[in-house]
Amino acid sequence: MSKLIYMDNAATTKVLPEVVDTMLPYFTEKYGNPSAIYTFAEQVSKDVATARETLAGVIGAKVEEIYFTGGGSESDNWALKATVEAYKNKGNHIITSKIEHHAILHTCAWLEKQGVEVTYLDVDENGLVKIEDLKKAIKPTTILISIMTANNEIGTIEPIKEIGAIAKENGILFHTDAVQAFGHIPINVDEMNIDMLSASGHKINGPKGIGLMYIRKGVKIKSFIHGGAQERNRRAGTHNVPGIIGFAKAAEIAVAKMDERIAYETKIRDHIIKRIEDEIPYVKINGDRVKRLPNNVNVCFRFIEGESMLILLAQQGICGSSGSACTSGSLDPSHVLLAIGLPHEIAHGSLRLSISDETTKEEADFVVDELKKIIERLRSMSPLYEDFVKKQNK
Amino acid sequence: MSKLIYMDNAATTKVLPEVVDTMLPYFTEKYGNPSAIYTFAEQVSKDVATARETLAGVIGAKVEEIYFTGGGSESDNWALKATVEAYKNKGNHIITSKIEHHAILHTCAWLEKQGVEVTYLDVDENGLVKIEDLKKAIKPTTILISIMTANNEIGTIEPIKEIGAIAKENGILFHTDAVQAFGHIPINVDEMNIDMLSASGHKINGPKGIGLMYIRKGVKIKSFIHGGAQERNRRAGTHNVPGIIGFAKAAEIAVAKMDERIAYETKIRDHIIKRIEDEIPYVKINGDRVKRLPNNVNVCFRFIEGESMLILLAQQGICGSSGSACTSGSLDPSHVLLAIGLPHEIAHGSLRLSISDETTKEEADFVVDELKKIIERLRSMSPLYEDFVKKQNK
Amino acid sequence: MYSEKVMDHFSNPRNVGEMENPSGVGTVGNAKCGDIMRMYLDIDENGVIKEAKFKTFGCGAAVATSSMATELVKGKTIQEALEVTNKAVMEALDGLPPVKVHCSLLAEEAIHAALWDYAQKNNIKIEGLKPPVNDIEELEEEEEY
Amino acid sequence: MYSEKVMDHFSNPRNVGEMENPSGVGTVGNAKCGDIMRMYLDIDENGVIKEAKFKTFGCGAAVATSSMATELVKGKTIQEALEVTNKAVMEALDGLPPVKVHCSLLAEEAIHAALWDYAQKNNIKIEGLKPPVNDIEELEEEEEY
Ligand SMILES: Cc1ncc(COP(=O)(O)O)c(C=O)c1O
Ligand SMILES: Cc1ncc(COP(=O)(O)O)c(C=O)c1O
Repeated sequence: MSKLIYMDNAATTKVLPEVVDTMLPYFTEKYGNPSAIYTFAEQVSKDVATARETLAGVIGAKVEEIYFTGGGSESDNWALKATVEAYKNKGNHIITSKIEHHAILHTCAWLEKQGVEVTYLDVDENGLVKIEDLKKAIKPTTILISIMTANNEIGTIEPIKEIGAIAKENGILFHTDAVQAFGHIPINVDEMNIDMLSASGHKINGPKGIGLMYIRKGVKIKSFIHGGAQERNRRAGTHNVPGIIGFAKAAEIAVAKMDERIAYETKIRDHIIKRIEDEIPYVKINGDRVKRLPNNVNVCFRFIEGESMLILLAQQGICGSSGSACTSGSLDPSHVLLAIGLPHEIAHGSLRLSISDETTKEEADFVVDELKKIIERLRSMSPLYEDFVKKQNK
Repeated sequence: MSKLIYMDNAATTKVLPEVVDTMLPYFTEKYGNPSAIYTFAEQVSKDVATARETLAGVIGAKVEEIYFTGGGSESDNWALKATVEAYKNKGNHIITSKIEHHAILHTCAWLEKQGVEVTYLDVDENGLVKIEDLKKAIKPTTILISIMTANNEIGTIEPIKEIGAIAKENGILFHTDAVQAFGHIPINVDEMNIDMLSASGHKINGPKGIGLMYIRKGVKIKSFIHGGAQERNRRAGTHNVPGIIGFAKAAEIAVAKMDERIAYETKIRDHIIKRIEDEIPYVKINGDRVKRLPNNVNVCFRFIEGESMLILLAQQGICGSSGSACTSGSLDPSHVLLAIGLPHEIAHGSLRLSISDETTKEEADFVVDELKKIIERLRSMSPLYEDFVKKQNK
Repeated sequence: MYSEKVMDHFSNPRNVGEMENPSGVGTVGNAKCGDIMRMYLDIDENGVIKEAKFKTFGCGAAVATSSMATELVKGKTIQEALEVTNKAVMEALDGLPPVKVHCSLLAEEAIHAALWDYAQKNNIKIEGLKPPVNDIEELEEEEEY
Repeated sequence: MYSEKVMDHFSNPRNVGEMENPSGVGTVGNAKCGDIMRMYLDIDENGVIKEAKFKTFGCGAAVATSSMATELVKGKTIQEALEVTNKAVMEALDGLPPVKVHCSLLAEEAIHAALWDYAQKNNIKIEGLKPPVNDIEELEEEEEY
């Protein structure tokens, strides 16, 4: 393996050296518990407050509307479970989509077992929630709409402003899983009428194990993790101070260079997509071409299976991911690819390349070059391709 | 403020420099998601496996019985809520004690609202659960006993081996909140018949925001945080790799020097206790004198209130904590001090000094010297002391 | 957590002490809740507060508000002293954390209680002054620790 | 995740390819589940497998087990080949991750399917061989992407 070409930034990202530097003092020097009253901890408490301010700023929220959690999954679980608990007198119906992250979908499945009614909206072939479907799904008992800001597999950016407006019109809370979008694309909770929002540190070159939930003032919310009085009694547990500080630093950097990064990543992304489409036959680009995360490439190569492709890519130092069942140990391929209408056998051959602003054009080209060889090689050993070619030649 | 004398290690601890060093590569180099299949992440996955092994070893558990969480509070919430869910066909009665951490008590309060029956056992004046009371509390519907290994305020070590034996005899699951004990005193889940155990990284000179739950093989357990397939489908969320690695390193060090540290801390602890008792009148040492965490001093000074004492200590660079209501913003002082039978006014004057193996005898002496002056000063301005002295002189 | 003013009045409290023969003394608060304030006032024949002393069992805010309250009432007439509200005390201290606001109420009550005592002793009625809610409980005779 | 042996057989799969006139050919698996294995056998008049070829659509384990299975049956008699179980294939590969065990079953099935085809063509009965469950579905004629 030569150089490492990391194109799995939607899974997790490298922590920026400046972020690590900012975190370091909080391990060995400023290690005090911010809840303590002695001077030694007071500075830590102030630094946590500043971090909260920075993070609130990313989405136009107020400081006191930001709650720290242990990650995106916890935020998602909290948002759904606590809303159901807090609003049970109003109703017990939730609307979400078929392409949400498992942190939402599996929580919904659990809630269904507790008697909650969940509507899973279909999406169109690009992965977009259909506004008309959403409107039709609303009932008098609907308490929450939870639609992700951007999809983690195919990169499609949902019309959350429209969804927020509909939620508001109908007096329904709107939660959005912004784990893939926070710090990557502009979000404003007021303009978009977002009542709750989940984000995670490690998707924006910040640390793992820290996340946040935005909860609009006035939204009734129960605790999910009960215990100490941290986070204004809403989320117990000693503050993960280095995590919080690192998350805020990463967000600060992400916001400062957002425009520049979007422009750059979009260019590289589209270059990869164009070359794949031009140079490799029998492929399908997944996700919306325009309403798309700047760092996301998702493509299905027919007649081959994703895991084999990933291993061969890895042998060239290239890190990508696949919605293939074989990478997850289940039998069905990605629920997202099935939801946009792909047949199983095609969904199995998917590849997600999620780039960063450190991805160079040379790397992009190298990846496509290797990919061409790999696809050819795998097709040459694929019985599906054999059959396909025979059929063509008939 | 001269030197910092940190005696609040029960709240949180300094991360050891060796621990930070071990974590560092996982931020910027080995940042891959351990669930990924490429070689780059495979090493990370192996390192996480090794860390799990180390942590399992601390309590004599099997590797596959350790589940990573975001901290002690999450583990406690998970243990209680998921057991109730998994065993609802068996019963809905839980037994715990009045001196548990809020992560247990507030979770129990929440469960009570969901219809779960909870028995809160009294403790004796030293904070020990009474085995006879426990036996009497058991019903056919009892599904779980949750008693902490050691109390975070008064340091009392509970008879968990006896409790485990009783739980086993009666076919009831036994969970113990070992957040204060893990890595500090010997624990063996088999010898002590522990079925579930909570621990947290930042109490043993490891990082904040990482915890674990031990779940004995065969125990039915539901997820608490639903989502991805991490932790064998039981705890979703991208692994906090640096946290895991740091937690394991801290545990490794803690275990290696456990005997030595217990001996040293016990000596310093008892020196502080003796000097306070010998040199300051109207004091009460809280917690068991023998069955006691080696790092815990807890004492009530009559006629004074804890927060004032903490601030004056802080002005001398000394970090301690108090069970006084005023430090928490509530009106009642520590539930633990009330549970061991202290009247409110005395409980308000409590001080916890939790030392470490870096605490020197000189520091201990300095703290007691300062404390003497502070207590005298606060008493001289206390109307309660004024009344008391007048009464004495009558 | 606390403003500099609060820290100053906590670290160097003004007017701590007792008084031999106070014109009025009042004790408010409750040991159970962790706050007791006792205020002594020396009031001259013109109804001017010449001296004020306090003793306080309580948190940093309780001590600081007691200290500030004694400073504020000194030199004031009884009527002026009645206007030393908890708000005035807080403002003079550059504010208090939200959870500590109740401490400033205690300071106001302590002034009122001491004035009430003065009124009782001298058998006069002070306009606008209500009897204090004396919720301090007798120190129980506990066993010695 | 995979043993070195698995990685070797995946990266340098033995016997990949088609056969012009195979004595028997069998295709097992299901594109929906992401695994299809096709095995070609060349069997001589003594019932000895002279040559084996495969094509596989599937994960690393699927490819490696196909490769190993072809290696294992080569040179074996039909009866011996029937004893090349999934366990034998796995062992020869130094094991597979638990979630991948089903791939080794596929390899066993592929051998059986090819032998079944051979038996059918030659109208013979092979002791202990059951007809393959042919669950591969016709590739639907989807629109071109
Ligand atoms: C006994 C006990 N249980 C649980 C906790 C909660 O742990 P954490 O703060 O890591 O969530 C603590 C410490 O705060 C504790 O001392
Ligand atoms: C859209 C989305 N939601 C939720 C999550 C879960 O976040 P975390 O892994 O930080 O718990 C992820 C990433 O894994 C994600 O991409």
